[in-house]
Amino acid sequence: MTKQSAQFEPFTPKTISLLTEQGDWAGPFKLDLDQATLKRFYRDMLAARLLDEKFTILLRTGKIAFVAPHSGHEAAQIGLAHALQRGHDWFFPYYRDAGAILALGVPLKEMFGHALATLADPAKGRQMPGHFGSKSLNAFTPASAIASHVPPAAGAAISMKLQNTRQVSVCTFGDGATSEGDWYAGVNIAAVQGAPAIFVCENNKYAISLHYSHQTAAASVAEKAHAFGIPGYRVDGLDVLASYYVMKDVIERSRQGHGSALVELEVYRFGPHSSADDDTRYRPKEEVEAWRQKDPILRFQRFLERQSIWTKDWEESLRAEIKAEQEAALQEAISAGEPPVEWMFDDVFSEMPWHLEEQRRLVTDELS
Amino acid sequence: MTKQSAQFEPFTPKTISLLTEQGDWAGPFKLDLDQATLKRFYRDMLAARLLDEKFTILLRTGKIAFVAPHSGHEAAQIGLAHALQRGHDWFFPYYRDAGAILALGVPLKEMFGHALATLADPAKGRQMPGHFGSKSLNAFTPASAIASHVPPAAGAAISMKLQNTRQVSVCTFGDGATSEGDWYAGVNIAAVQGAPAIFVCENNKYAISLHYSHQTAAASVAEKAHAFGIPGYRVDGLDVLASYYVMKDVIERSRQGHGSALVELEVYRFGPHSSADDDTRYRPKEEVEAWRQKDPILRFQRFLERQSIWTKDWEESLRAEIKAEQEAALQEAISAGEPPVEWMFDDVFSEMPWHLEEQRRLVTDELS
Amino acid sequence: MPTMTMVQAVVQALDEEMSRDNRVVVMGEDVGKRGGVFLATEGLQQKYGPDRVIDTPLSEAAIIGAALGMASHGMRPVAEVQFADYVFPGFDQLVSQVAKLRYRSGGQFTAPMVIRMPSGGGVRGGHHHSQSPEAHFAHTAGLKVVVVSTPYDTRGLLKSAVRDDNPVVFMEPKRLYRAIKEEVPSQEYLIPIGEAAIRKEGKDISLISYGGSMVETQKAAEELEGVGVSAEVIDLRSLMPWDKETVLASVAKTGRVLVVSEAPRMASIASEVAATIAEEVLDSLEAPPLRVTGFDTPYPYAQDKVYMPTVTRILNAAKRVLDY
Amino acid sequence: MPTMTMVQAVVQALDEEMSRDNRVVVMGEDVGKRGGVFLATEGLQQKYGPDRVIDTPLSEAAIIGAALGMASHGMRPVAEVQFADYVFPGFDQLVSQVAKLRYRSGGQFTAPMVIRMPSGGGVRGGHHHSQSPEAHFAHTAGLKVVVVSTPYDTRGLLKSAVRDDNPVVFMEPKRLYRAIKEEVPSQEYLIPIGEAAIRKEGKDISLISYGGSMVETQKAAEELEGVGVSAEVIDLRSLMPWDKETVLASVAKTGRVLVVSEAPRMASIASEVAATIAEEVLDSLEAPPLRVTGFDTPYPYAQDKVYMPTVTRILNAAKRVLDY
Ligand SMILES: Cc1ncc(C[n+]2csc(CCOP(=O)(O)OP(=O)(O)O)c2C)c(N)n1
Ligand SMILES: Cc1ncc(C[n+]2csc(CCOP(=O)(O)OP(=O)(O)O)c2C)c(N)n1
Ligand SMILES: [Mg+2]
Ligand SMILES: [Mg+2]
Repeated sequence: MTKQSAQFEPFTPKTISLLTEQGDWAGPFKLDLDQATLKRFYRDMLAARLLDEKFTILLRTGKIAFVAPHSGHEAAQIGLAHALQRGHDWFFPYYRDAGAILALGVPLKEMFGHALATLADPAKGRQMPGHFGSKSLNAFTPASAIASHVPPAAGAAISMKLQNTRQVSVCTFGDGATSEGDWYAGVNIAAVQGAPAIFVCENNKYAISLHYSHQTAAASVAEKAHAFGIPGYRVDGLDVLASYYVMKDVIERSRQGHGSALVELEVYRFGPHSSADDDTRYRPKEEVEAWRQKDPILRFQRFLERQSIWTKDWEESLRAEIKAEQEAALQEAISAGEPPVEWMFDDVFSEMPWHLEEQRRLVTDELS
Repeated sequence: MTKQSAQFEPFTPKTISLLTEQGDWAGPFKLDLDQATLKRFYRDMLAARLLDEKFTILLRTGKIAFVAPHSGHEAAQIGLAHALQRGHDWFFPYYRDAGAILALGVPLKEMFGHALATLADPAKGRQMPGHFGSKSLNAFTPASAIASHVPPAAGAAISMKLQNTRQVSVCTFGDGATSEGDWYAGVNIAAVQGAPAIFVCENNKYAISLHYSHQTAAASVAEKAHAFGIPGYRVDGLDVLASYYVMKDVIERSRQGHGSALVELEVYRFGPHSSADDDTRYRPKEEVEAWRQKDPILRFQRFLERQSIWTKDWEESLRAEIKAEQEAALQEAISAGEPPVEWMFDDVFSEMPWHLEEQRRLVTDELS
Repeated sequence: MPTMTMVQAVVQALDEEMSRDNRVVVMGEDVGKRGGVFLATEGLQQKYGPDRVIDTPLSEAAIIGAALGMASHGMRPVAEVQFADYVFPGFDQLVSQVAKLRYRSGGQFTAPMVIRMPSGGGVRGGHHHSQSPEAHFAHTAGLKVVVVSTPYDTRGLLKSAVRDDNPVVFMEPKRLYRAIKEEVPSQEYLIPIGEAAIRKEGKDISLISYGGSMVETQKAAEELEGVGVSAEVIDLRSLMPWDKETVLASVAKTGRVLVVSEAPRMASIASEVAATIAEEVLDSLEAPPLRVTGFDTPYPYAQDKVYMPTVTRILNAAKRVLDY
Repeated sequence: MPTMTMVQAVVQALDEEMSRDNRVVVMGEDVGKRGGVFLATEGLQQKYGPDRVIDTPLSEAAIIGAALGMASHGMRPVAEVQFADYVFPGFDQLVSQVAKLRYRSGGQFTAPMVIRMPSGGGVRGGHHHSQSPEAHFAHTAGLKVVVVSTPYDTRGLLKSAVRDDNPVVFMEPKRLYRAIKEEVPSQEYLIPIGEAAIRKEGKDISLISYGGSMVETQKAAEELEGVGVSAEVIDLRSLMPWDKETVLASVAKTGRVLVVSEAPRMASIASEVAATIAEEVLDSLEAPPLRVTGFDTPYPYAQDKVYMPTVTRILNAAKRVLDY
């Protein structure tokens, strides 16, 4: 039997929530976060939302080619990012995790550099926007292939266990990802090895156009944990405090050697799947509108307001501050310049074999 | 909510069993099989066991190159084979299913033909022994790649549903197979489509050397059904009547449109994994001995004896009859002759493209 | 005659085949309600219902494997893999199950199915929305492989693929989906799998290509024409089987040849064609058969357009061959 | 000097590397308690314990993917895929994750890992215990590929693979596991990846091969010697990168060449080598570069020995080339 988390039961019939929709604390324990932390959560959620908006503007003006908006996922992403020990634990994000990546501490300049594929991208412009990674923050650079990062996340956790590093490996993905064979194979090996891996589903009910009800007949992602003999938690992912506390608890449980876990954060994506998508083809406008009423930022704002932390003035200065930061970072990212064409031949291997030298020469000849 | 089978509850804490080890009926309902059927079950179990022995002899004498013995799986295999409507339902076997294939009605001559790769093999000697298939009996020719037949089994079931054929698709595999991603992906698509697919694990506790406890942390295969929102049944696979009745029930449930199911038949393999294996490297002799005491054929024999069906004389005449049949079929299979070498170029496609014509010519030139 | 784009030709071909034969079903991620992420199945679910245009879970193994099960059970599934790059989670189904079913069963079971996939680069898709994995398919015995380059061919070849009794991997270069509009007959027509098309006759050099690179290859041929070089342009269209006869006849005539493809070079279709040319018509060659290919790197995002053979790169190679 | 078989050389190399560097771990199906189905990891779990020789669940995706996670986290995993044929369920991990990690992260994350697998035919293994999928690996940018043919090479190359900072697919022709016993030094040694070995010098014809087919290729060379033909025999050993220099130098010298491999022909390593030869040393060729390969069929059980290039088939091709 795997030990369960301290405060939360797995497989609860009801979704775990700590804040009511009106923003009242409804947790079974006393809230123990200080004001600075609460403000940080709020700021990070807001910054994530504004980053989404900024990306959308850059997209419309043709500066970037692609974005996968995360609006609606902020509470989940910021909650989980703060539950990690940053720079110590490892994070295996997916393409819709810009909010989590930001809250983890990846510099905005790098994020814009990545989106614009300039030299400010630590990944040298190798991938499409939305594939943020950072070695210094142990954020594993994602691949686009859905769920393909799950076995590697399991492997990192196995390494942590073997080397007794007291780290954990946190891996996020969407509801659609849970249908891939690699998802299952990855979770299974972590679970049977008792590795400190936490698999986190940001369940926004859709995989592009496919509704969850056509993805699987399992009533919840959380209960898929039964297939692995690990605990599964179903959490209100529009509630930043529930997301944070459950993740914190589950992470500590894993860190202390009690193995893997599966957490489902129930969210909703407010925007289209990506800038290439037209979600009106498959989602009724009213459905989207109804979810927008449950905006995770507004819910937390109401809570902070009741705690006399949030004021209109603070909100305004915060927004101005974030926007200024963004603008400055964007300019820095742009002025870093573009990666040289010949760089496309680097990093295939640690050294360059003859055939890549030849192919590089072909390109330099062509360009000269 | 998926409808469950009529007589058996899914997810029972205890394994479903109908016969005690002493051979007493312990079912919660009245046994309704006639004497001829009971005798048929016994005969098929015995024939399966003797086939295993015959293969082993052929192996020792160098006549065949490989065998994956099924001894210990007979009750499970014969029970499930009789629960199918033969020639109507589809069966997706794996390499350890010679007993089921035999009980399904595949002629012994074809089975020996396959094992010896003679012209008596309807598959023209294309694969290793143990890969029996039969179009006329809807037994899908297996590939060796573990669990790779699970998505096809799901697909056949989807086709049955779409075409409303009132068939079911029964797919067997070992405990090890349940760790493959394709296994999960296949069960999931059948389940969400509500297709009449029954996935049957012959759990013999080992995947070659790996004990089940290292395969997955799930306490049972049956409970992996939770991941798909379908019922899971855990059955004593050393009990032919439990195997038969549960399978019959689950098959009828699926046939009536109530979707997919997962059945775990708990068995033990008495022999090595295959003729290439040395199981003493990983299994204590005492463990094997203890399981051999629970021989499924003996258990059923005791039952039949109490019903005054089994007698020593009958056993002896049965054995003689089966052996004679085997010997005759074997001779027929041998005298069918070997497939011509050039046949290796047929059936890659429905017609032969130029490059295979060329390659065939190379071989005929070489041999002439 | 109506004009249509390649993506419309896909819809048209599927529509025609679905109405001709009710065993034909379309399945894949987002193919139904959404009409496909490229709209290559637009309107089909409305017309034929969710039982014939099936939105599947997100699993290529499930899609390809289930399609095989359906095919062996009597249907004619046309499975879509959303991007060719995403065939890999379903690659075991393709290699171990689909490609070998007819062979391993001695012809008892068959797999009449199509696996459609948008392929190739040039759309700023980075590593995982730009690859050209056709060599993986062609190297796997038992799969037919088609890569189209025009709307006309798309309609005719896709219909042939649907009617073929073998599994056909059908690749649609996504950068061409809306790039070309072409007149197509209002009546239906079929184009046989296995036949190349001579896009332009010529006598000085043969340019052999297929798929997306046909665009740059044809442009290069035009530029060569401008400097007095008569290039013969061949579109392979089918890679398995490929039309050796047409290729060798052309090379025998011109004595000079480039094989152009945006797929990585190592162990590629281009290598196969070049090796076969060297093997069979060596004495006709007046210069080495050169390959102009994608590079042996993952597909880079920042250098999206540089990765694929450019017109300049094709012309540079042509110059080497012509000056030899 | 001790003598050892190829399978013993594998054990020896792993043992040496594990004792040298405790980041090296071995993992896979049945590698621990069972010592591997071919006993290529025999005794290692007893010596290093279950944390360094890990019996994994039956999932190649889990094995390859978890090895990647371990490698990126600082370990040096040596993963075993039980048969090369079973790499396909893990192929997406290899193509989408392992091969591209260094590249996609701009060099931030790396994958120093080895994926070992017994490959090739000749053991009556049928479709799924006989394949030679090296072209799939070499075609995938980011993977190094080694195929060994002798115990000596196996030890030296496997050790280099373990120390390499890149993912290395390491293929061991299973029919050679116990076929050859060879003297090997008692001291450790390394053989660099990327260098071919000239097994026999000669001047009339170059026979280029690797892996299992080295056996028949060398036999053919001996027979040729018997009829007065001096064949140079080259063992590629590494396929990515392969040793173009050595191959071209040989062909430039002999003017005649066969490329021999038991893998299917279409878009194969043999095609790559032949195409490169035609491209780079056309004028040295006195006859077409011929490929003698496995057939483009699934690997048949009944014709197990006929599928692979036989000595006769190699000699027939040599005759064609020599008589040209
Ligand atoms: C293996 C693979 N198949 C298909 C795709 C195309 N694709 C990109 S995102 C997506 C849907 C993912 O849905 P989900 O996992 O729920 O995440 P969400 O986008 O909703 O956050 C699909 C099908 C892919 N990236 N990888
Ligand atoms: C994809 C794949 N990987 C590995 C193997 C090698 N292999 C053959 S049987 C086997 C164990 C299967 O165990 P299980 O599923 O429990 O079936 P059992 O043999 O016990 O009946 C393995 C690993 C294979 N056939 N296919
Ligand atoms: Mg989703
Ligand atoms: Mg087993």
